[in-house]
Amino acid sequence: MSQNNVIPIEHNATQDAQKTRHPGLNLGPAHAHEEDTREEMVFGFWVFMMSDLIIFGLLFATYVTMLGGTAGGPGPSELFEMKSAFIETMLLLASSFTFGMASLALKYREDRTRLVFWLVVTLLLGVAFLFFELKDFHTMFDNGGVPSRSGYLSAFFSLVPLHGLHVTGACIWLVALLGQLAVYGLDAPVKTGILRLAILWHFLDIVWIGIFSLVYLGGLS
Amino acid sequence: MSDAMSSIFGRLGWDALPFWSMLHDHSPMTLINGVIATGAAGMVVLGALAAIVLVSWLGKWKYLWSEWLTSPDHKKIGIMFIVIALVMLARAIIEAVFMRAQQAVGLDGGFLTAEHFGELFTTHGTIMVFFMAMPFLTGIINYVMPLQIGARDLSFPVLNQVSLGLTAAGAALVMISLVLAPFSTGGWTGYPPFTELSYNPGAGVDYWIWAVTLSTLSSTLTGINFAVTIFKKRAPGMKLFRMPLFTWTALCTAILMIFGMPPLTVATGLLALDRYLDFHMFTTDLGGNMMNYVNLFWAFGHPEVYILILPPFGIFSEVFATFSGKRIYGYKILVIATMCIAVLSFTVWLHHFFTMGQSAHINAAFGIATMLIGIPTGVKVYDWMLTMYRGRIRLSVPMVYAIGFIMLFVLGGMTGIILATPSVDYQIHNSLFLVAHFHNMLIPGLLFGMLSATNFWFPKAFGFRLEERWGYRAAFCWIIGFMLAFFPLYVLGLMGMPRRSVAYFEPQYLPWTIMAGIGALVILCALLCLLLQLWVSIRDRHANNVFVGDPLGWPDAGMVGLLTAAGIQLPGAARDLQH
Amino acid sequence: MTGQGKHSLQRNRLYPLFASLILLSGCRADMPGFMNPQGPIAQAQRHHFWVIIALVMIVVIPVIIQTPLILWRYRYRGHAVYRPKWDMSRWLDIIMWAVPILIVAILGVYIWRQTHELDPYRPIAGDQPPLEVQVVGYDWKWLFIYPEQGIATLGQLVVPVDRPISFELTSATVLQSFFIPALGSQIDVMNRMVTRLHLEADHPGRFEGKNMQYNGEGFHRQRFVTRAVDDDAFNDFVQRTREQGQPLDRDAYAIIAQKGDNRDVARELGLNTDDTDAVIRFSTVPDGLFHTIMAGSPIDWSAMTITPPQQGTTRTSVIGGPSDNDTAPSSDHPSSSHDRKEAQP
Amino acid sequence: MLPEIYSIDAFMTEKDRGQGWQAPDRYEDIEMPANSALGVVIAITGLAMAFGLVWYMWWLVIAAGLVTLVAIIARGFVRQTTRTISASEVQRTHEHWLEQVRRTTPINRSQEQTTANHGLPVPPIEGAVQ
Repeated sequence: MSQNNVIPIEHNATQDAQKTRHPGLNLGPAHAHEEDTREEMVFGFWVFMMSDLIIFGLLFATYVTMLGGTAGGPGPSELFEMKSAFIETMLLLASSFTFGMASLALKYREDRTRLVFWLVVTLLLGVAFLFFELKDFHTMFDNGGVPSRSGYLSAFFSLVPLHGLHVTGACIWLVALLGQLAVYGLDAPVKTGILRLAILWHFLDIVWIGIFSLVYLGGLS
Repeated sequence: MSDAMSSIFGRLGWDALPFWSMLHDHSPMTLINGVIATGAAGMVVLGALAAIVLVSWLGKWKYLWSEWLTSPDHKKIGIMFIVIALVMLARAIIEAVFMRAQQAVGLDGGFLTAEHFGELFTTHGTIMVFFMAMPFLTGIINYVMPLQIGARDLSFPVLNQVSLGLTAAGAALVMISLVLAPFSTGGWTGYPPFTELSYNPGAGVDYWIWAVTLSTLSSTLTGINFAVTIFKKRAPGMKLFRMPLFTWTALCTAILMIFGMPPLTVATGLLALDRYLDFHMFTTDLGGNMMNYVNLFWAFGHPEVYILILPPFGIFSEVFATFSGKRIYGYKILVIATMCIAVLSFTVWLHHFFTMGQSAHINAAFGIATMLIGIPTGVKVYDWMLTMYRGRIRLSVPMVYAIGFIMLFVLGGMTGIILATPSVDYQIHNSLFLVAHFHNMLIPGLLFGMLSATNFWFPKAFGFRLEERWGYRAAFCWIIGFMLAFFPLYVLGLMGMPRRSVAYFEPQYLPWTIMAGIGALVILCALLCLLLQLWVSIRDRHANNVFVGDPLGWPDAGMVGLLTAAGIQLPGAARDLQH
Repeated sequence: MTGQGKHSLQRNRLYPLFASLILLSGCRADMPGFMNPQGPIAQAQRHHFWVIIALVMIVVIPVIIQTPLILWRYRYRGHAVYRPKWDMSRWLDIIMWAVPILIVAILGVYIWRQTHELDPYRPIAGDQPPLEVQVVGYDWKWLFIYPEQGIATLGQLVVPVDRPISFELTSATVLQSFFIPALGSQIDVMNRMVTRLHLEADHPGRFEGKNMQYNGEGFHRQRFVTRAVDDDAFNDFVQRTREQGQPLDRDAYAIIAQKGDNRDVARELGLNTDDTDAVIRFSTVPDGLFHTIMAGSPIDWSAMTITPPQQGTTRTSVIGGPSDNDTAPSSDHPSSSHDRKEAQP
Repeated sequence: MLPEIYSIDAFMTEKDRGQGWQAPDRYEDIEMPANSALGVVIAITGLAMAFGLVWYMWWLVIAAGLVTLVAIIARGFVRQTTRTISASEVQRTHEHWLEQVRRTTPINRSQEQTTANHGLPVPPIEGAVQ
């Protein structure tokens, strides 16, 4: 019968929040209130990341099935440049590290300048990554590596630039968060915003590791 | 000048108007099809104008804006989803009637052009899946689920608005395609390379791509929202295994949306890259491979059918229990069966293309995996029967739909097992047998579920009960119309009649297509009965007031203000009526 | 196959539920499709169809019969016992799970075997070597090339009775699905890929053939007649085609490659279009025409000789790669591993 | 105001015992999400962008894309995302509703489809022929 189980009784809100606190939310005890009110948002963002991961996973799978479809056009060995891919990897890894520093600065309530400093460094590294990636694409285009050339290149250009697009989005979000920080100070939405952006940033780092190993290293080996 | 025009209007020209070809070509076929297309376009334009005039005349713009369009209330968003679904349902049923009418006279000809028929089956399928079924079940879950788990709203109310907005935009795009034609003729599956630019250069496929993409984005966000809500916002003490069954199915559907929608986003996105930026993902030349599309599409498509069918399972669980005056039989078993179905639904996508030439091992493995889904589904059917067993069964309107569902759905399940057998599928794939099968799952399953839920929870939403006489008529028309319209298609499929064919040359088909055409008319009657039921219910609302509601969830003031002048305080609880 | 006897036995059992299907079996002689099979494959498929229905009925019939009984017995105001809190019975539960699991297990074994047995890629054993036919799907017609005979037809497929037919299929345009319901399985045809199909006719006659996968406005007209004839008649057909047909040359091919159905081709070729079957015969075909079409490379119109039979095309072998036709390995050649198309997620 | 759920069918059990529809000891303010125009904006820009893409009206695509981006960023700057319903209003509404329950005559299931049905049933009794 109806499982619509209703008995209006008071309950203890704090006790309940203790019980359901999500382990992924790592702001530390100093920010207990933010954790209680915002942990749903962070959990939701994790779920969104799962969904996004499916998209990348499918594009990876598609890329692998299209490896043979070069149609006589240039392949990985003609197009990829290990040096530049390595620089991009290092930039992105470094940016993940600096974002980690920013998270620590937030967690232990160090002064806001330090938080902003690390965030800005992260942003600069992200932009530098994008710059190198675009430069890479430009070189590829010059060498005949355009997506309309073959199924293989189409698969490449549907996977790698999507990651770049994500990084662009993350950078815009970072700028927006810095703006919010300037206007409202370090309030709860800004804190959880930084937390969610951190998840996205590290996620993009992991996806790039996948791209680097599978597309670049795999292609050149 | 023409440069300026083309930079403003792109490739949109006068020839996009549905009556344009009629002005230049006066052959009877062109005239008939032009008149039909123009009539449809006229209905869209007039409908939009009528809505604007009506709201202005009532002076309700401000009310509409602040109480509905910008409201984050899950109940109102749910109702708006259902309104979209009902409008689109009406359009797609009318299209179905045209198709069945065409085939009823389609021996060696008929009155529709092949092009027009192609647009009809494409829009019918696209609308029914993405703009009828999805909004309908999203709306019902939106309305009911937070109330069932004692949440004041969804976890992300504004995201919920965005989901609604994206679905509304997609539905509007499909509607616009009637006025500024054409729509795709590639079917709701949009298989390349037929949908590639080289074979289909017009705007039609692009309409399809973007409408579907908007819908999938909406559904992904909705899925996230529902899942987080169910995990995080349950009332204190409501453990997972104390959740109502409908909420359980909503959870499974939400999880399927999160994982099942991205493949379609990827598929349509890559097809768009092919068409817009000259990529070669699915083209025949330059190393493209259309089989990737087929895999991506059905990696979405199969979970999708369970996204569609699980919420009705939940609804029927509530309906059977309520109208048998009895607890649901085997609550835990039902939950486990639901979870089994949700998991298995990701392991069977290949059965949609047994005929593509993969090895017998793969075909057989996927055929068996498909049959495994039959086990938990069969168990659920028996659980519902045992719920009625030793009860006190009242044949209310929701119950009539439920009984129609249980009797017809097992037949659909049987034809599903037949289709899951690769050796037999080689005979009936792409035939009307397949069409009959999935309509057999989706009409008694999904649609009856949705209509049952509408009748069941309507008093809760609006504070008055739906009129029953027209409700019964609608339900019986649906059941009879369904049987008349789709059982003949099974026969036609066995005779080898392909789906999507505008005409045929075998006189043996004729009696069956005529019978199906009559069935379509009965379904049209069912639609009219539904409209009359709504009209009569609103007219007589004061006699059917429901005062007592359910304290779960905070009722927003003005909840039912649009339909009842009474300004009812708290929506009534339908299920409480039934004990 | 057990054929008629077993079939009618099952039919009686299913009568109350499948009135419409039975009605149909009543006029079966008149019925197109695999309910009136003309070859071993279609006959086996019909047999499977009824076996599966019989097995699934074990689950379906109780629902159909018991639901109305329960509705009546436990109706409101009835006098049957009322137990609103009864919600679990272990024994019923065990039966509920065990029966479907058992049925699916039986079905699983059955399906595994039958799927392999009826795999369209599996050659049919016979006294004679199979007849090779190459099929090319166009918008909206089918071209049949007989590589051993060096002839081709359009609009009509002529095959000898009681001799296995081995099809190699591809498409010159979009995805299509080749299907002769009375003989057996359908199979998808795709450009740049080859699929295989094995069928056999065991009765002489004329059977409908069609495309099952929508490919545009002429889709419903993409039909052909399959004529199963005895060996003499087949040889006669080959001889007449060689004598009366026209060569499949550049001009004729250009007409075929255009959009249009059989009749459009016949009209363009200056043939009589009153004949509804519109059979079009080609006396000679270019060498390796099928594989050049499949690979999308230019056709060598100078080599209009009789093609020797294709040897040993197994399912794993690579067909139609650049090495197969040195006539025109253009740079936009696809890599050619698409013969056996494995579906990948 | 939120109920405590201690079993499946908790509400039914309460009603069986005649303890359904209780007033809480204490009322609290509750927070509900505030109105937002973001959904409408996304609906319009989504439609405009899709329409522009279909007909190759690139200016429309770019403009709609920019508006979407700005709207989402702007939403991030909104801090007033909830509105509060005061405890007294909660109490007034809830008690009014309880009053409705008290005033409504419970009905037997045979009256479900009559105008006497105002949404309050007589609880089912084990084994009874109703």
